Amino acid sequence: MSQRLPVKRAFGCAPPLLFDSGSPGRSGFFWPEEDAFPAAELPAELLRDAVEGFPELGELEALRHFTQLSHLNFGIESQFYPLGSCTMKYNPKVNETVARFPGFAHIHPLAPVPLLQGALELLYELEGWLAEISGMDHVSLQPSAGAQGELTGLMLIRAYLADCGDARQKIIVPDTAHGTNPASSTLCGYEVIQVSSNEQGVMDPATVARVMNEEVAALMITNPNTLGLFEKNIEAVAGAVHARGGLVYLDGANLNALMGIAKPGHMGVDVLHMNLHKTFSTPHGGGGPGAGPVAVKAALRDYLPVPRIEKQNGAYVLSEDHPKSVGRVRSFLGNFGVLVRAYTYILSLGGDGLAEASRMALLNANYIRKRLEKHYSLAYNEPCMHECVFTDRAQHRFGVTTLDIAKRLLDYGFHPPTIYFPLVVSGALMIEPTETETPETLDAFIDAMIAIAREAKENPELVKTAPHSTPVRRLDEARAARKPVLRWEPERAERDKEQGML
Amino acid sequence: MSQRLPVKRAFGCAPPLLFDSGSPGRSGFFWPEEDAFPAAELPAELLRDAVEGFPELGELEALRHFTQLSHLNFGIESQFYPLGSCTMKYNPKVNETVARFPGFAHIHPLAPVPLLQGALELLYELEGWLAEISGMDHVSLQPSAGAQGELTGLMLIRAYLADCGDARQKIIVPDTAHGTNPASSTLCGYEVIQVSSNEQGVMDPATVARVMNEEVAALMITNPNTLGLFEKNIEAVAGAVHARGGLVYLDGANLNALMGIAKPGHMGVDVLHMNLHKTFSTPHGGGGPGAGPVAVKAALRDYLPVPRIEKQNGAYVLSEDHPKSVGRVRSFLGNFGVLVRAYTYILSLGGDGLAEASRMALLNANYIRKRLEKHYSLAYNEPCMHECVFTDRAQHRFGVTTLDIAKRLLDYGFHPPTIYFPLVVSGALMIEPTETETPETLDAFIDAMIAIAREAKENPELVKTAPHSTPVRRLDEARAARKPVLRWEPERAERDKEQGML
Amino acid sequence: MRYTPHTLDDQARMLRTIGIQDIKQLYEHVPARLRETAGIRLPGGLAEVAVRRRLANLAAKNAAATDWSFFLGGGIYHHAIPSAVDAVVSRSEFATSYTPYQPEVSQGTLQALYEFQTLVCQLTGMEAANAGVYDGASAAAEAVLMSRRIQPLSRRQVLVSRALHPHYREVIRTYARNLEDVALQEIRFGDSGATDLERLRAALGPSTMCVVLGYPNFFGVIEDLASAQAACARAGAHLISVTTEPLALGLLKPPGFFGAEIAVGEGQSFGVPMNLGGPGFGFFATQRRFIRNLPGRLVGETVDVEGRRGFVLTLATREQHIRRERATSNICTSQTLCALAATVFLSLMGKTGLRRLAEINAARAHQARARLIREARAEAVFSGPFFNEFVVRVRDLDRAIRRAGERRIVPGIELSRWYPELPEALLVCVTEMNEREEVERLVAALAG
Amino acid sequence: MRYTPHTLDDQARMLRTIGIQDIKQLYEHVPARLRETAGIRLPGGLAEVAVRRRLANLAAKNAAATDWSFFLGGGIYHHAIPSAVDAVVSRSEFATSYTPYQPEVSQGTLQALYEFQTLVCQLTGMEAANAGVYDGASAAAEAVLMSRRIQPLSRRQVLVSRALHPHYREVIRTYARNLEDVALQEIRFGDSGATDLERLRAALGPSTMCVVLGYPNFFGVIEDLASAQAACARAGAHLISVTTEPLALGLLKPPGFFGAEIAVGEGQSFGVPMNLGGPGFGFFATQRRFIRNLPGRLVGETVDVEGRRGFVLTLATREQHIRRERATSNICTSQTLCALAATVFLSLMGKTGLRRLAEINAARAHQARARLIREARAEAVFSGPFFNEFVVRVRDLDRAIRRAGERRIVPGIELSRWYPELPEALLVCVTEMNEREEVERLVAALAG
Ligand SMILES: Cc1ncc(COP(=O)(O)O)c(C=O)c1O
Ligand SMILES: Cc1ncc(COP(=O)(O)O)c(C=O)c1O
Repeated sequence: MSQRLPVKRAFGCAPPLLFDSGSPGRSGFFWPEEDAFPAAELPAELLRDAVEGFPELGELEALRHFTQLSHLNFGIESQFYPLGSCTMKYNPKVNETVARFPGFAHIHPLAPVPLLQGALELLYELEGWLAEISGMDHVSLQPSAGAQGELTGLMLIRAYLADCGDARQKIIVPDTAHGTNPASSTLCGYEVIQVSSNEQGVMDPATVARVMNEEVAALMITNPNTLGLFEKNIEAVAGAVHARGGLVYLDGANLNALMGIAKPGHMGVDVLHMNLHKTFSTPHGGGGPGAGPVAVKAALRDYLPVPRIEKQNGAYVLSEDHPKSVGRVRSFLGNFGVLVRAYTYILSLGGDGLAEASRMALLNANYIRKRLEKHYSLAYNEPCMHECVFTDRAQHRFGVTTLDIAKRLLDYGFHPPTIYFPLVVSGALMIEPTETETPETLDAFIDAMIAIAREAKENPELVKTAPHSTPVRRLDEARAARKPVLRWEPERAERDKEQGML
Repeated sequence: MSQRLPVKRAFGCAPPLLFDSGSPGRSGFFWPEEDAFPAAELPAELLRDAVEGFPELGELEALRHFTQLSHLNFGIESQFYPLGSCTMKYNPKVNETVARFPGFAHIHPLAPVPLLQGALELLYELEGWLAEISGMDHVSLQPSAGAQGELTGLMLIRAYLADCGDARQKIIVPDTAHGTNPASSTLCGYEVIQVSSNEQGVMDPATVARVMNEEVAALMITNPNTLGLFEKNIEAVAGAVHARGGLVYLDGANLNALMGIAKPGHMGVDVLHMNLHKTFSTPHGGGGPGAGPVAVKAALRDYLPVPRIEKQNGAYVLSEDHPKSVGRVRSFLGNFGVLVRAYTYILSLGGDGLAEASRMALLNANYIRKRLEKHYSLAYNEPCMHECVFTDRAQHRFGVTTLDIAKRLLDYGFHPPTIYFPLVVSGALMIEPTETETPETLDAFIDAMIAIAREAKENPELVKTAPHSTPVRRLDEARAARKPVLRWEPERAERDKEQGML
Repeated sequence: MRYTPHTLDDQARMLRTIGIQDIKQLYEHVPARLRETAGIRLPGGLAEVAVRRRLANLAAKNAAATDWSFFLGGGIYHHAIPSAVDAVVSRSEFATSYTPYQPEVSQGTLQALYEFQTLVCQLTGMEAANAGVYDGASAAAEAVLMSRRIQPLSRRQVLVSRALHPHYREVIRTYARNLEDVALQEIRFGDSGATDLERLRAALGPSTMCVVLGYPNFFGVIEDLASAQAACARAGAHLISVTTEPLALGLLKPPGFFGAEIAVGEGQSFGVPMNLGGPGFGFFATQRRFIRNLPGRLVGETVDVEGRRGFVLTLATREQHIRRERATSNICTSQTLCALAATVFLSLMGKTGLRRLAEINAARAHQARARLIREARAEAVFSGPFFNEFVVRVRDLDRAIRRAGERRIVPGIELSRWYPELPEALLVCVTEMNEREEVERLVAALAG
Repeated sequence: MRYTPHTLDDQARMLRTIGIQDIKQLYEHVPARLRETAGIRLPGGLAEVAVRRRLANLAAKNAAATDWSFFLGGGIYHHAIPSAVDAVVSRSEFATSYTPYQPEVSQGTLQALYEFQTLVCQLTGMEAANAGVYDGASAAAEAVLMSRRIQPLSRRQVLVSRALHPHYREVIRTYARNLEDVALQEIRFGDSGATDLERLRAALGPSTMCVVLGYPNFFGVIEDLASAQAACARAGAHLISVTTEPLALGLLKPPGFFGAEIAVGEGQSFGVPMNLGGPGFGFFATQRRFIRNLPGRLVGETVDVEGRRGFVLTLATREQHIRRERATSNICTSQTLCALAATVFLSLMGKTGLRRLAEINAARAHQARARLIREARAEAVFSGPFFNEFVVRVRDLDRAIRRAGERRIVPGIELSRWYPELPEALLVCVTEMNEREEVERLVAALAG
């Protein structure tokens, strides 16, 4: 039982839940002025009793709770975080400073437009910049994240084709695609045709041509794809799709590999989305907020979501009246706070800086690929772009899997790569260093990976039982899913105490 | 040798020194605009070469360095920090917000006074508030910290007596006084007479009367004293000093025990200083900045340092023309940024809130005193104020000392009390919980102390070898002092690497 | 360069290791035609001070609540945010981490989200909640989609209150549009400003999938969820309660109390700045029996190999990265940091504080409405009970708004753009941020 | 109450444990007379929003460099502060910790201070530095006291340059005043604006303890430390170099290069906001042979029981808490967080960045001076070389300053208040924060 008692340590102990802390009647809320105020007469039957089990903490108590929680997290500013497909680059501090200017943080979306000219100017300019960077014609900043960008993009493809009197039912999605691609297709009422990539890990024009027909609305392609490989046949592939009246959707989540190197708009792409919380340095926040603008070619402009920002003799206006538009995809004007950060990032780097960023992202990824290829087997022996994918093939014979390698990396103070994705690679280890990491950091990470490869051979048990130095060790995910416990409840708290789990 | 290798852990590893990081030519500085600018013609012989060995890091690299360092520190928002005599209360976040308003952070002390009216109004009001709280007549906010407040106070006593044609040479200081008291006395050109406190741990009027004579300029007394005891005879003591023409200086570092309970100004005190970084919640910053305002009775007003803030028909002015003043004790107007925080704190609590703070500080200290008295022996069996002092007497027979107890507390995630101070108590453990801690936190701390008392009996080795869970274990302080290494040097870095120390 | 640490020597060394001379070789397999036209025509980068100047100038062209009196609500609310909230969310361990795929080094985010899910349940009176979605509007749309996953094919009629936030209605329409089988129908509101329950009962039938009501609705009016739920239950339809001002749930009986199947809303009011309307977050709660139909992330409790409690993302089999085209939703990156802000905010308010804050809002709003009617010749438009928002008719509204603007007051939101049937109607919101003397000035401005 | 978490039940429970009924019993041993008169006559506390409003109003009554063009130096400088600096110093692990008495849980602060000490040595060209003192002025005074600890009793004459910052001279006087044996003598400056070396040589003698010079001095002029040091060496006096603008040391030969015994200064320029002049920090460096005479905290390297490197406060036997009345100084709480800010700032600038920043300052200042003389009929006052500050004579200065004020420009510091011998003299400072177009406007304003 003793091992069930909370670990005693100087640093890094998990605090009890908010609901198991505090004391009845305690509160961090302090509002003496108001006491005189006459209460509103609301019918008693509308009113609830006090919220059962709600937290009752003081200000320091609450702050300490969350500060202690923060110490249980890895973050980019404390650890190297080479999570593939997530572009965990440095999130510049100046972005945080400007996003907190009262003139951005405390403005209301339904205030009269003349009172929001600075915000609209920023958004208008950002749309233009993203169009220039991606080689597209028009941009909408509405979508809240990449997946919503995908949905929006597919919706406008659907609307466009419908207008052309050419309703179609299917979307072609490569087997290497991110899960959001097929999920968005379904959400948009489409049926998904999965096609597999060729032995070089990319789309084969012939294969696409074979499945392409008049039922297919579009191909969703990711470039570079999730293997970190440039879809070198993309123009031919796009040709095959266009030939049968389909459109080409590009998942631009990996745009960090392309700035100044190749513009999606020149590859035959009709619609794409970008992840500002990847390529454009806005923080991931442990799972958002992000922003997933959609960009289109001129032909699809009228279908972009409303509202749209327009400039009319010097002033910026919001226009809602676009009969062909797919409509509104979220409330108000998108994740403005995120857009301010992305704007600041582009302003800071400039065109050359963005190109440099992509070049260095490629340099870092290829450096890791090169130094590790003798120790881990590559999924594909092709030149990589901004990320490289390895497998656990070489470690398998020692009974060591990708999961074990990932967990062991934690003991070395590194966040693991993305694992078991893309699905086409068994035991994938998808490493995306990004351009903001130094070669010394890459070397330290590589050395750790090499050390783990050695441990896998010499002491597999050590790796299979990792991590050994984290606040909690490997967690029983099956148990969590079998009988889901998704919230605190008074009874449970009691039971856990008895079992000494907290 | 292996144990000399850096600990591998997921969290809490010390980064290499700035000087052992980075890469030649790297920099976080980016200033493209300027490239056109014509350089200044400065005589070449005035110019230095590049600063040898200076850091060369990128922005993320530097940020990660300091973020990792921060994870090696205890702080009030992560741990309970009952450091006696230091008043480690919650440092409110709103103080930090307002201190960063551009109208406070980015104002220049030599700007014309009409451009600084808001700042002067704040300072003027704060002086009045501190006078009201302490029961004194006038306040100067100049001193940078408590010790400089002491020096300033003693200087004005010296100047005052000199004007009275009564130059004196000595200061009486109790044996329980903080080290800054005698040190400030010497710095002010005085000789120190140390007097011992009585068996109840307080000053005895008779003792003071005995050493008091016409050579003595003043008595420096701390109330409550560093034993956490109220100097209940302070009026009689002051009387004895005044009777022989001396003045009474009060070290107000422990004012957190007195607000709304007793005003130093009513105890016969002529001069005192306050530690705004204790009683008034400004952060300690790992050793400053603080602020140590001095307060005086009317008779000493003319001796206060310059500049002084005055209100002349509605406007605030800085007046320097005070011939009797001790002069200027530091540049400009004191630690303004700290004073803004203290002002904000007083405004937030109000008079009643301050009194409540002192009451709760007493409640917390006495609660700990009561619950621990059966497990640790008290230095004095007297009712305590805001802190209580224990000794290691009861643990001594197991060979466990105050130092061991302190280090073992670290393994329980608590910052230790102040140890081995005051000097009159052998193996002192001086515990000041402050009012911002919850009873649950106190209970957890007390339980840890009790557990350690048990460990001292049952497993003394465990305690004597603590801490066991900190990033570094007990450090060799003797070695540090024997051959002081106070800075990085290229050669040493090499040597250490060989010895595997980093 | 700005954030890339590579010196020329670094680059040379790395290229040597890779075994090439020129970095261009890394992408020479990219078709030349693409490479040649890839140049980005944007100005060069700027130093941090220049960047800050540029952004400060843009910010200065907006009217911020710090120098203006806003009586604006309509889905985004100006509430007090304790400094402690930003102190937490700006900690890089929270702000810069990714979705917690590696639980052993993400317990901070995971425990906070578990606490968030619990808080949402407590506020809504529901049994289960997810870790948040994009915003209130997409939460409403996702709720309709979730109902569709649960209800039989025979039920595809969705009844949406016309008193639901216009943006929310539009987003539901946008999402539903691609699903040929879903039919939306709007239900009018009555004189009270609440949804007309007669019309609702009439519209409800065996093909009704769900009913979507605002609680409070867009007019600030508190809907009669008890009757609505009774009607839905009789017809076998789901009741979806949508809240744009979650602070109301500190005071009002929660949707769960009435038996709503799904309760969603926008959480911005809880510690998130207005930010021109984003980012905030959508909250999403339901009954235990439906948890496998929930969209978005779910955090669950479990134990580690040593029996210590820990938290993990769970029921991932609902999600796109496992289920792909069969996922319950496509959501991946959500709004976690905003959900964290709300968790910090709510733990600072606490049981008594949240209630008190809600009371202060209601008190000020009710007082303001009375005074506008009494002293500014404004007319009441609706008779229903309200929380901190209400609708009044102001004669010559445009001039009144202009007058107020000259005094740096935005008196409210004009409704006619969405509701031609409500000319000269103004939606006024009063919160704890509107000082007593601001209300004086509002009354004076509208009185003219 | 505001920050005290105790509920009434908490208090009751605690009182029971203590064994009393009423909290008053805890201080009933305090004389009744004192207790009865202890009431604090201040208004009640305010909610956070009200507090912020009050402070925002006060801040609005000051002219901030964010909306004004300041050409103000004179010991406090307006320099760019990267956002990353505040991100670090606002982390509670740094901001709320105490002086690192428990090294095992303070390695963050200790290593940073060790790095700080190294940076100060590198910048000043000295062998050892402490962890900082209150400010530049008290650093200068402490330097004189340190010289006094080292020099024989026969040497108590202190020669202070009149071109040293007036506040610094005053603080030296204040500190010296209490030590009857120290005699201060002022050395005039010459036409170059530098200390008159002839007069200095004449004043130096067998009783001279030390010479205190500004480098650059208050007029921005770069003193000839080589000659000064030679003269001091000949006379056996210590040379104390005092720098108010440390950025100059990124470009100029450091005091250590010339053999100064002590080099001190104000560090605010390095990442610390102006804050009306405080808090900043004083830096303090000397030669290795003198380390046991240093005031203030010192951090040293050592190893733990496992041989791992760690850092501790060391040579504490110099300090008040051990040595009491025999301590080298009384300093306890210093300015650590500001020293940390400087450490972060300098590691962001780095070797090349600091140099470049210094060059930019010099270039802008030299250009501005030339233009003021050419285009605004300002007269050069001194001929000596300068860094980013210089003195010009402006006819009808008061009117010129008023004119500038109307354009939100503060053109500089009037010197006559400290130097009657310099009528209509203006000390102008130009940094990287003064845009080219600001200089235009300055020239126009002064030209009238
Ligand atoms: C290739 C790819 N596509 C789409 C997405 C979805 O983007 P978001 O998480 O912003 O919805 C991701 C994010 O992980 C991705 O890596
Ligand atoms: C009783 C007492 N007096 C004086 C001081 C000195 O104050 P400061 O550290 O601000 O110089 C302290 C600080 O520890 C103290 O506790």
